[in-house]
Amino acid sequence: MDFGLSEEQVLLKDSVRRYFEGECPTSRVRTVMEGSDGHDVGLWSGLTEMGIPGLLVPEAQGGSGLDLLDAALVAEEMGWACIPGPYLACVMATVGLLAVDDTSVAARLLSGIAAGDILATVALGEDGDEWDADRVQTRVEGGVLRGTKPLVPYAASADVVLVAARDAEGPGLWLVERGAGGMTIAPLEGSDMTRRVARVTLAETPGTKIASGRRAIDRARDAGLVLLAADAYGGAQRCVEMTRDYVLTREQFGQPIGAFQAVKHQLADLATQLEPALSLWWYAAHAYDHIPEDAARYAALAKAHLTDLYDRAMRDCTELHGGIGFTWEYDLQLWFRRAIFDRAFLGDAAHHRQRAADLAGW
Amino acid sequence: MDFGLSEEQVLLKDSVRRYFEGECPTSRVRTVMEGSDGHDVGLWSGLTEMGIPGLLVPEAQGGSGLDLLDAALVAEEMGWACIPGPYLACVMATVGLLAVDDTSVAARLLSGIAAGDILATVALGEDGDEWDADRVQTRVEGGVLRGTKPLVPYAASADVVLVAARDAEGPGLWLVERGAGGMTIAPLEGSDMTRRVARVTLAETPGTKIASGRRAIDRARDAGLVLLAADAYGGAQRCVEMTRDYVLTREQFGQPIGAFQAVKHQLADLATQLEPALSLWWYAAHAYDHIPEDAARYAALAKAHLTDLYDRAMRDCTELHGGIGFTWEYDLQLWFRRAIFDRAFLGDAAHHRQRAADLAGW
Amino acid sequence: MNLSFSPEYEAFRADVRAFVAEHWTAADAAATEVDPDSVAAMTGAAVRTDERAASFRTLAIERGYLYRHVPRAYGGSEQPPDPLKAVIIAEEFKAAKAPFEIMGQGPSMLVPTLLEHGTEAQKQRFVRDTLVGKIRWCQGYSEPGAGSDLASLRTKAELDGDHWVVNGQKIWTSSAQEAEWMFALVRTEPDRPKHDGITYMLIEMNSPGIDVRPLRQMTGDVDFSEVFFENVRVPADGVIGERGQGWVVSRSTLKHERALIGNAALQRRTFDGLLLLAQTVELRGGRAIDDPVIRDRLVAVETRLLAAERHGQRLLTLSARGEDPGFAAMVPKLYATGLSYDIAKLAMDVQGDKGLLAIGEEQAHFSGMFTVAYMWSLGILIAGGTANIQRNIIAERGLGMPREVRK
Amino acid sequence: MNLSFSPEYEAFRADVRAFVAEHWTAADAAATEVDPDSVAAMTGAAVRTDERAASFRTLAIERGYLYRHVPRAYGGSEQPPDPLKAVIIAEEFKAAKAPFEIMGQGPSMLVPTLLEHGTEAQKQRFVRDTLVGKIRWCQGYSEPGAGSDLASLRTKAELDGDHWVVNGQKIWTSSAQEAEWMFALVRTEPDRPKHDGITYMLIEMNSPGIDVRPLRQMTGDVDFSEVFFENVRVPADGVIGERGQGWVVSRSTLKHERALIGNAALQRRTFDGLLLLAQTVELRGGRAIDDPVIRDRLVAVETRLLAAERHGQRLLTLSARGEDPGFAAMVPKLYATGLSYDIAKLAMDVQGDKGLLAIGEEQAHFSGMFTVAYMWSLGILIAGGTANIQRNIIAERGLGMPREVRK
Repeated sequence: MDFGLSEEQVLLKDSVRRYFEGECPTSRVRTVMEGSDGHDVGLWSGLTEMGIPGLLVPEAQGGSGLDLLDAALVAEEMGWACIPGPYLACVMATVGLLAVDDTSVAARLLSGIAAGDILATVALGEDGDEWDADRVQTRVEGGVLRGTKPLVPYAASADVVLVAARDAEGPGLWLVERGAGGMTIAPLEGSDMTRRVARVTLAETPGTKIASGRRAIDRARDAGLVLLAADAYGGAQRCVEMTRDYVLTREQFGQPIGAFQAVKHQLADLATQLEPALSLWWYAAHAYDHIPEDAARYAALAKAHLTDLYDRAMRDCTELHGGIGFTWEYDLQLWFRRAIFDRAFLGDAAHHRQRAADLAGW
Repeated sequence: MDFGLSEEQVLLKDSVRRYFEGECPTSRVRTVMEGSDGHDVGLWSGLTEMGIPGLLVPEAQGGSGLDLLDAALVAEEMGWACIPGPYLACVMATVGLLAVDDTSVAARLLSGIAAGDILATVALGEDGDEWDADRVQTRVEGGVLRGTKPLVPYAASADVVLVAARDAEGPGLWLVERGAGGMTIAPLEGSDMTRRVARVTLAETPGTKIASGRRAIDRARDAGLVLLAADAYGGAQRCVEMTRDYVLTREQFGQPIGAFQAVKHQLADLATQLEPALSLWWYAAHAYDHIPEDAARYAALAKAHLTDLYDRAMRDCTELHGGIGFTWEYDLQLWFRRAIFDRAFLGDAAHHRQRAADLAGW
Repeated sequence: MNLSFSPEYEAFRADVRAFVAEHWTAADAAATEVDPDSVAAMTGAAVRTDERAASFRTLAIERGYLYRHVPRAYGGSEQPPDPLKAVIIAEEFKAAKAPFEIMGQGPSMLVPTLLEHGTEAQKQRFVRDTLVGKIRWCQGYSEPGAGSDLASLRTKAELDGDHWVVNGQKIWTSSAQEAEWMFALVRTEPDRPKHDGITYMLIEMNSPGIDVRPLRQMTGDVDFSEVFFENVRVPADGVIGERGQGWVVSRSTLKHERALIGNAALQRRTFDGLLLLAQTVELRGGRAIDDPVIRDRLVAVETRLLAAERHGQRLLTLSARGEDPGFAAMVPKLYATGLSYDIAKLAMDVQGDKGLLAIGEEQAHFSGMFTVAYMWSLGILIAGGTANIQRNIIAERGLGMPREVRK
Repeated sequence: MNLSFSPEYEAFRADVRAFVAEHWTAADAAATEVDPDSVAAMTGAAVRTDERAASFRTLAIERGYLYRHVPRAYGGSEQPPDPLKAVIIAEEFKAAKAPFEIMGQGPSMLVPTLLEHGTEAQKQRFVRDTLVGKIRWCQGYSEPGAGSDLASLRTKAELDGDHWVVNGQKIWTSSAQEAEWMFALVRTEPDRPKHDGITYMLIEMNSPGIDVRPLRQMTGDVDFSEVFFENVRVPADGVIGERGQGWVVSRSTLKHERALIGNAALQRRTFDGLLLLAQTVELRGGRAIDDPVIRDRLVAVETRLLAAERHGQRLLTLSARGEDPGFAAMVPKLYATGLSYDIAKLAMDVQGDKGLLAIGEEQAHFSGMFTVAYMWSLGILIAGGTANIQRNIIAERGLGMPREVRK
């Protein structure tokens, strides 16, 4: 019985944090935010050297064959450091590929992902906040796809898109290559420009079916939920720390504002709510790989709870900062935007709570 | 345009408050709580002398012909002073009678109510938290009633019970006299022993139909909702005041605990939420008599909001009192119990919010 | 209790309505239309100040409808206080989309201060032009080291002959780029502690030595600036009230500002937008408003909004009756700030996954206007004193609790 | 991360299970059954202390399963610290409904104090009998004027020959009526300020001059008393640690108490009851749990409970690894108190109108047991230091924020 990180996991977290501290201060984050595609190729190749895109790729395909917990620890650090880029898309696509029927195609793509040669993403959700595999409307007939995917992460940068769609047999996953005929990619502006999305329209677009049924779709979504929870935790912790440091420095009425009991209690309450939430997403990540009966439910619970807390943390931290926290130049707003993304992407908290109740058979 | 109390209303409130201060300290409240029927005849006859049971009774029947707002101001004072007795039942029955078809029967009863000779109550709700007139299951066939009314206020003391039931034409209101055949009254123990309830079983019980349709039932319920809101407001304000006084007296760490910023802010937040809520139930009461299109909706909103606030007030005030607030001897717990009643009786906050959304046609 | 107006007031309303109908035509109103989905509509920023509007305002002042508390000698319409008439005028002007009193910091904060503490010459010089928008003002209170705690101001002014020489920095100055003048608090007696030695000063913004640097906000817009002063010379008579008494002079204006922010009109506008949004957005095959959890939250915030609005009517009544509103007048701002946030947050959730789209993104619901509201709801938390300062005031002045123990 | 136990521990578990199966029969377990709907089950009050249970406990101590941190010389089983074994023992004993360590204030608060600060004679005299329930203890810390602020204690003891003479009053003393002894904090050096001059003293409850007056609680039950001392004589050797050092001696015990209250087991029990309630109660024609708003709230509180439980596993792991839990160990109590209230409040709402019925009323759902939980959730807010004191500690010791400025 050991509910804690291994030495290797602590090492992974530390090395990622050191890399971001050295290579990706918020000045670089802002540059990427302002760039056209939100994808810093240099940063990504540094991560590739560290083996990050291949964390979940089996060793046979050149990856590390690790667990979702390892990938989530990296997501936590990205949340902490506000790192831009297609990591979420990459992990969701990877676990989707690990769940497909056509293992030869998957093996080729996974090798490419681990090597940093292929950027993969997933197109799951549809208009109307529809993320459930059973409600996919994108149609496949005669080997071509027809439909719209309104929020596809890093579609404009991706080499391949794994598309949730349905044919006569029901839902499944199709592989669509970059530049496929009839595929239109319209990049969207999001509040959070560190995680880009695009509206992808498929009009008679050729694709290859790689998975039947909903399992690959569900696995990709559940992994995304856990990663968003981890990102939210990292981000919220960072904001609590920034705020603590700020209120210890900022003086009003002759003392640091952090000496006022009201300020102390607001931060104490926030930190108290956050601390046990760490164990919640740890468990969700662990269950994803090792405790199948808890995997989907805890992914939903963790996403709902952590993104609620992230929202609350941003409210309280912005208030405690006063005016400076509301400025563009001060970095707090970068996390505020990230909290908006984490909360909205893949469906909101109340929806996942309802799913969790259903999954429990209540 | 005058959204405030008239001089007469201020006078009414003041005289009721003085009466309770003089005649009904919490020692008397506790005696009544421990009594068998929760009805202090002496107190009630004092109120009758002041014209309280007849406030809403037309002048022709010996009452004052006032508005629900006047009755609600009395309810606020009862909430403030934690007054036991059948006032809520009396008002609900009165407005029910004002809405009936058979005005001769109503006139007789209303005269009796105003004179203090008749104690009337209403039996509306049914098992399963059913308070809606359209869902009444109690049946009337051949002039006799069959059904169960699980929470009838002061049924054991009442001379007449107005029963919501249905016959072939649909829902309506029936008059059942004390001691009617087949009527069993089982007094129940409630958390709040200042407002008694009983489970009333009707087995082939004779009754007289006095209203067809749901209007009389709805009017009685809506009046009850407004009165509960007013009671909650009075009670919550009293608890804030008690707590303010307590924290200014109680010393810890060498100063009154009310000097700690956290304590100050908890009370300030509470008082800030309560203050505008006064205007909400004032308006609900005013709309009940004068703005029909807002009456039902505001009654629901006021009941939901004020009983939510009462609950919160009790939580915060108990916490701020520390151990003493948790004792039987200290009076705070009397209001705690009253808050439980106000919240649960006639259906809970979320239910009334849902009704309010429906009534708005959303 | 009577929510209708007496015949006397109804007659007054008819007069106002007739006046507006005559002088502000349907064509004028149409030219004032703001796209209801626009960011301007959300933040209430659309106020006309052109010539057509100015001439209408002049007529309305003559008629006694605008700036009723300001003497005619200084450009107001000098009417006896009557909160009900004031409400009727505001309602009728709003219904006709006619130009109303300019709500900026000049008319609502500086003018009352001038009327109370200014010299005759100062009143003549500034009030009239401020009321009709010819002189625009910005407020110079906050400094990097003095936000809630104005007593810690460091911007200083030293007398040099017949001029003050100002050095220092202000922050969170709204409209600093457009304003012709600033009213500011500066320290003139550096050896006196805290509140003492602060002077209320009028500074022309085109004076040499002033540097205005815009502050970009979280929303991406610029509504505030930093203003730097380097040896800025201000004539000696540019002081309101006594030298060193600026703290007292400034306190009346702060009250005005708070009343402004505490008004529930902004929350009403956001809520109405939210309601429309919830009825429009489709989530998982149904209208968002039919989702029971959203529906419950929607009614819960609406209830608080209705309470705030009715509370405003109660305050108005107290004012009309000439009664002291006491505690009731202290709570609207703190109440409204929490409500603003909860309305805006719900609007974010109602949008489902599309809530992540940016302000101005056309794929977003209502062009992402609710993201502006969401971010602004945090700005409101901060403006006019943080919520914690409000809680202190309510506890100490409202509930009679002990003042802070300080070092 | 590995949530299963290693073979070594699984072997240990098998041993424990075999031991329990041999010595605590199905008949014993059946005799321990508590009506799951009862108030006793809700508050966890049902603990067997009869002869049969005592003999089982003695065997379990001999085998090394109970009181593992207490030396054999004083009646414990003196095992090397191993949090995982401790968890396995607790799980197996619980599954078999076998008597476990007595959780009262004697074993969990006094015994650690005695072991750390007591004389050899004191340890011999008290520890063993306390562990098996032969001596029951109550705690004499709180006073009417000293709740959170123990430094303000006024109950005093003066040396008179070879006895202390105690005068004063304690309050919120649980089990004062049953207890044979009290461990108390009393002031022995009245001229020394605050924390100084407080002594940790053992007082026999049948001493002349002690008057125990039960305090009835909001729930109607009596779990606490006031205890009055009038010239109560205590032998001079009835002091733990040095005279005047009671503050230091007492601090270790408070830590134990907080850990106890922060444990999520009570919240789990209430939540499981709530879930059953929500699946059972019919509201407006459907199960309460099918009401989407209730369903949402139910999952929201369950999530917080699951987080608390997983957090407990994380703390256990840190403890098993010998790592400093740091901040993580400071939050469970504050976290659990808010959660308790929200679970209980939801349970009140789930009952609909029947939530107004009293504890013990047979028409109430589950005999009104959730009203007990609701009222107790407020009691828990208060017990072991109010939430505000917890927040101070977390902010100051956990987040490194400045200490309170005090007069």
